Amino acid sequence: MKRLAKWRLISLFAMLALVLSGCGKPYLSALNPAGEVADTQYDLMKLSTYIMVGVILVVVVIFVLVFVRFRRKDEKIPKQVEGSHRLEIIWTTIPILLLLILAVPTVASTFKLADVSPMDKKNTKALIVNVRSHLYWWDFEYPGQKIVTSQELVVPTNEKVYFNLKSMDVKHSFWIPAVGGKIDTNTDNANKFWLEFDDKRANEAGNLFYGKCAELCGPSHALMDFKVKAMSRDKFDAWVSAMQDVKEPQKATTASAVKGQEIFNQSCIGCHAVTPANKMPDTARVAPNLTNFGDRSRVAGILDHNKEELKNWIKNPETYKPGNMMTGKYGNLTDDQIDAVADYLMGLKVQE
Amino acid sequence: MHAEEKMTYETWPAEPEKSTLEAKNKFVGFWLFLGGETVLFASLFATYLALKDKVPNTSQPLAKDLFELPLTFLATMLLLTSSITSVYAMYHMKNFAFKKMMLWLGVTVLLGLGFLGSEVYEFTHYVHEGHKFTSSAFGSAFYSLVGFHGGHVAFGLCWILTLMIRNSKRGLNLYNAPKFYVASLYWHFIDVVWVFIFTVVYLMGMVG
Amino acid sequence: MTNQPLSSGNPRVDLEYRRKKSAEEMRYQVISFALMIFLTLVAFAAVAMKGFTAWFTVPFIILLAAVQVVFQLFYFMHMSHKGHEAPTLFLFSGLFVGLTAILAFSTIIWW
Amino acid sequence: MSTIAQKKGFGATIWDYLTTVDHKKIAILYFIAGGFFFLVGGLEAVFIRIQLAVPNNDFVSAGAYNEILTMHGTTMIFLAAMPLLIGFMNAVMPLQIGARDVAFPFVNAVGFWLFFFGGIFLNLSWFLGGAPDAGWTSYASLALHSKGHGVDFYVLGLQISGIGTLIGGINFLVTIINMRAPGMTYMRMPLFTWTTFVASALILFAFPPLTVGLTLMMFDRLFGANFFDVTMGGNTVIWEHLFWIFGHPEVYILILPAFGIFSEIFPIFSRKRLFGYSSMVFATVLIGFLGFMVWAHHMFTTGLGPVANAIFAVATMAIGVPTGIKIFNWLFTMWEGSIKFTTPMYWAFAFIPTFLMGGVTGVMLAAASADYQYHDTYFVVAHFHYVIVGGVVFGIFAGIHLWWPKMFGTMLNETLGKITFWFFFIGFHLTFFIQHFLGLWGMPRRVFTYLPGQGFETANMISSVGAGFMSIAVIIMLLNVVLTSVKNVKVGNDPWGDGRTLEWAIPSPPPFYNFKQLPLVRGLDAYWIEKMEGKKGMTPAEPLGDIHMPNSSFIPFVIALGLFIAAFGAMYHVDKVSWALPVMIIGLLITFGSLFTRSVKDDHGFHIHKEELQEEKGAKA
Ligand code: HEA
Ligand code: HEA
Ligand code: HEC
Ligand code: CUA
Ligand SMILES: [Cu+2]
Repeated sequence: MKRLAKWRLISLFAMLALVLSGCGKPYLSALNPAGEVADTQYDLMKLSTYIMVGVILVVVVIFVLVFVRFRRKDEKIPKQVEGSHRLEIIWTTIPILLLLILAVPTVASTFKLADVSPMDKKNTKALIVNVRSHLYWWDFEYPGQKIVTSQELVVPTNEKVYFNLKSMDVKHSFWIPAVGGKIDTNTDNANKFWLEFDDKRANEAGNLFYGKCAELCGPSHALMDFKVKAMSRDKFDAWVSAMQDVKEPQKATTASAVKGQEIFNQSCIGCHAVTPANKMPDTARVAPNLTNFGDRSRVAGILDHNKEELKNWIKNPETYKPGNMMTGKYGNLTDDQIDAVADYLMGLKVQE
Repeated sequence: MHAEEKMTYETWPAEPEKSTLEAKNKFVGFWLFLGGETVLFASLFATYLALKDKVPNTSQPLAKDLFELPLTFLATMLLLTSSITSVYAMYHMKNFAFKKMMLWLGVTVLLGLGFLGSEVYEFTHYVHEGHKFTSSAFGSAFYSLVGFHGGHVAFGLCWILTLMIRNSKRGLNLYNAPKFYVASLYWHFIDVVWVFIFTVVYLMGMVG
Repeated sequence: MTNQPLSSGNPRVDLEYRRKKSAEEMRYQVISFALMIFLTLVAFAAVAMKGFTAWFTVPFIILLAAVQVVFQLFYFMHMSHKGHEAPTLFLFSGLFVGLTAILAFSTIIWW
Repeated sequence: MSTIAQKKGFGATIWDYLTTVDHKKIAILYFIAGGFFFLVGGLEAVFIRIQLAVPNNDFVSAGAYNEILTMHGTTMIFLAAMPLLIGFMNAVMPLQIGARDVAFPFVNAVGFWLFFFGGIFLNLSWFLGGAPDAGWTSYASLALHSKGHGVDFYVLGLQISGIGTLIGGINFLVTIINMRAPGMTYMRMPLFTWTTFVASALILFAFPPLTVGLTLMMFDRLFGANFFDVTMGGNTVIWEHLFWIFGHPEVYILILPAFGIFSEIFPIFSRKRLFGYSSMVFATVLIGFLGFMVWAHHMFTTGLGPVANAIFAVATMAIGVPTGIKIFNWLFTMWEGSIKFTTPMYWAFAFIPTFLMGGVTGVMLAAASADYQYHDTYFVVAHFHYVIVGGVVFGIFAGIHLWWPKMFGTMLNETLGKITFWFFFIGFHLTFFIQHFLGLWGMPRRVFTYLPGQGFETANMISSVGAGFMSIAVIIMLLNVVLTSVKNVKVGNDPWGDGRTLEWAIPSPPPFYNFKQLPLVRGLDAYWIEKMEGKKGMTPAEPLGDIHMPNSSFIPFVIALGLFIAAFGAMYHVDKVSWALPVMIIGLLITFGSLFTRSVKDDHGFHIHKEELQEEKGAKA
């Protein structure tokens, strides 16, 4: 009985080891670090894992010895040992030493990751992004570039990007596992931190990282995903100027899209902006900015980016994101109208 | 030993509050409770300090606009004095002088009532100035901390009064002596908290 | 579990001794009360005289409050008497926990 | 006495339990209620695992999932684990120190009924418009945003049961301080008593911050206050601090008594005294102390700044040291011992590697900058189930098997016990080991579903299968309880044969006055010492005399009932319904009225006379 269970356990762990060698998806997994912050954290994770495996080994060796050697064989009463000072000193000091080995890099990296001093310098060249979290969607403002986008963060690689994060309703948490640990977006005041996106490893991950909300924030907390497009500085600059060029809402081209734009201007524009300028304060931006909606890779952060899914979303957002803030705010649209709006929205692109 | 046995001055023990197992338990248990209350009040103090002067708009009064020395001083004197009077009561309790004990407890209750009265007056005054429980985080924190203390005072008064009425005919015995003692401990603790309230809330509030 | 404190065998002597003891203690308590009132007056005065900076006044009045509370605890609540080991331990532990919380709330709740 | 109880009718037995102030019966009440809530919480866990077994599942809706999740955490921590442990404290600690009851039997009953009514109140939310859905941590911004009365149920229910726990804690402390048998010095107390002592102290200091936090939340939600409303100057981080100042010590409130149980089991079944007794005591106290200085490790990502994060990180790691001392002392208790693998020993033995894994991942979490990755992911879920289930639940199972004969006079079936163990053990590791990796692969916790294609499918399925195994184990365990109660084979004082502490020196179940004569304690493991000298029982420390016992009372039930009623009034008060305020006032009047009755009506208890005790002696032998 006991043997059997042991074997089962061993084979189970062997199987797990196989699964683990996968390390998860490169665009999502913290075990596939793709930037300086994630690297630092990964190193610390590895260091602590080694220490812990060491500790576990020591305990398990004693444990197994106890198991095989000291089972009851006769009715003798063993010697009643009170304790041992030497042993006690050993198992007090060694853990202290191990913890010191862990504590030093922990403290060092904690300070390193919290260093946002370039943000506060006047006329800083550093790229700053103001992240505003809303119930189930993300707003990204580039104050230096004077543009706003939503749901998909666009960043240059191989440089530090600084973030200024705040929530507009309830607490959320901003997390891009492959690029670095999370930080909460509080309702009270802004948090700051930085991330760095490594060019080569971004490429390997398909230049599209998955981001998640990591703080319970209501029914659709599970669906509050966002995406990160990491690109070289040149491409990023090109994107910025393409965005900045959109001064007026883009004109629809096809007939259907023209009709869609009309409907949009009636029903939707009250909440959704289609120009990127950050003229409004963050509190007034109540819905995702759709300027470059056609360039996105997901609808509402979770659905595949195609016209069908877009139509589904507009038709009934509630089925896809329970409790979202769009449901019921724009009257009833007929299927034709929805089709037209979808045509319009799919055409909103700033890049070729 | 039977707790309700009639005692005389001669048989009355030196520490009537700890002379039976029940009494000892009550004594230790109540002190532990005060340890917990310390944390309770500390949490309220901490909250108050974090929310002091946090108001939604500038039209609302801040600590330095609200508090006034004379009223706080009056309240403080009333409560501090009630502390020494309850010490007197316990002094007479230990000397098996029931009447005197009751007298001093009575004085304590009166002083406590005076304190409560001044607090009620103060609160209504603030409400008129726009400093309400619901008007700001500052208001919520202020009334919670000071009001919670006031609630303790009120509870303490009821407690002492109940004890006095219940035992007015019976005189002292080893069953009720610990009760009186514990109630007086409670009263002192309320005083201790007040010392911090007048310092941290009122005086520091006026300093700015 | 019976009354056995301070017994010399002779009840009369005991009683007198006890009487004197508690009278003496009462005297101490009156003195400490006077001191407490005095400390309170000083604290109020420090605030009433607008001359000092807050950097001086605040720590000063907190110190006064702390001293006063020591009087309360040790004289009025008899915490220095024997038989108060557990109360002392637990009161100070509570104070420790409470002060940690206050420290945290006045430093790392930062806005 | 026990024979008299058996002859009573069903109604009389119920009344007996409703009015009891006997710590052993209160313990049984705690077991019944805590066990019931464990099943409820377990069922909720099973729902969680069913929902997460496959991606995009719609077994439950998003909103319902959050309710289940919240209630699972809240129920398990406050209404299952803690009450079950308090049950052990009630059942065993007074016996271990040689006391006839706890210091305040009446208050003990009040504590139970408050916990019970608080728990019932919380769970009634399921039927009255929806359960709380803001997580067991109920962070303020979400809690204030939450519609309906769910969070109000959380706030009021926990407040009521929290008061019960608090007075329970004070009661145990006083019992241990004042009521130890002659010769039972602090350093001769069994470790379970020590951990009860320290855990009770933690309760005493940890619950007030929770009380305050809940009060502020109640004021905000029900009475228009603005503690957490940012637009009115409020601050949500205050809640986080208050909650965790309570919340971290809480996890040690859970684990320390479990450590105590294991510290009884290893010596008994190794036939060896506890290795390093004084360092075990020291480590227990140190863990309790450090437990109050680390709470912010739950808030590393809140943005407290690097200084605070670094300080709390290092302080947190420090707790690994005293815990390590304990682990090694247990191992060396068994070293050169004569180990018998009974069911309690199975659980205790398996606890060591299991808890160890949870402990070391705890230290990994303590590394603040790395915790930015782990925080709020399944890695944390794995960590705390390893320590809570692998530590606390294993401890509870171990304790139940160990002390069942003492409490009920009959043994649980060993074979069924071992089957339970294997199912639970395997299921447990299946469920939670893989969750470490889910977290690292990027799966946040508290998600009602996950999308396909992110690599989470297989692992979640494995995890859900494991939960199935655990369910089977729990059902077998229930079966065991039923079967053995039906058989009811009576056992003697020391059914395991190797009992060391005082509880094994008296009959199983003990008479309602526990000790006819208080025993004289001559050292650590008092009963063992006597046995080794060839004696049958303890040497009495006093001549046979009258025993003073407290009267039963229905007042404790009424006190708690009053608050239960008042809570409804307070909650519906915001809906502006006309009956709310009167109901609240009536409830409070009931509570304070019964308190008043209690304080003016003298209750001196009764005496069992010497003669009766002598008679019983004849009857028993
Ligand atoms: C019984 C409950 C219990 C116990 C005992 C512990 C024990 C520990 N916990 Fe855990 N913890 C929880 C219950 C518990 N925890 C819960 C419920 C949560 C989540 C709450 C929520 O968010 O919902 C949590 C979350 C949690 C976090 C926050 C994670 C996050 O949300 O980001 C952290 C971070 O530091 C942490 C750390 C620790 C540490 C360091 C210990 C230590 O006490 C462990 C010490 C033990 C050992 C280390 C093993 C034995 C030691 C040796 C063999 C010696 C040698 C060892 C070394 C040198 C390392 N825990
Ligand atoms: C004491 C504490 C405790 C215990 C024992 C458990 C036990 C279990 N827990 Fe839980 N858990 C928590 C405390 C606990 N948990 C906390 C605090 C949270 C965080 C909540 C939050 O985020 O707010 C959490 C969260 C949590 C999650 C994460 C959910 C999420 O983040 O979305 C999961 C997921 O797998 C989970 C699973 C389980 C499982 C499978 C068990 C199993 O061990 C359960 C085993 C028990 C059974 C299987 C019982 C079976 C019962 C029956 C079969 C009924 C039979 C009925 C009758 C006969 C009437 N728990
Ligand atoms: C209350 C204001 C409001 C109105 C009116 C509104 N929306 Fe939305 N919309 C939102 C919000 C809020 C979201 C984000 C939902 C989420 O992800 O939780 C959203 C999301 C979207 C998205 C997905 C955005 C993305 O970046 O992936 C699209 C597309 C969209 N809305 C289209 C429309 C259309 C078309 C209309 C009009 C017919 C409309 N919305 C009307 C509030 C509104
Ligand atoms: Cu936003 Cu979770
Ligand atoms: Cu913790």
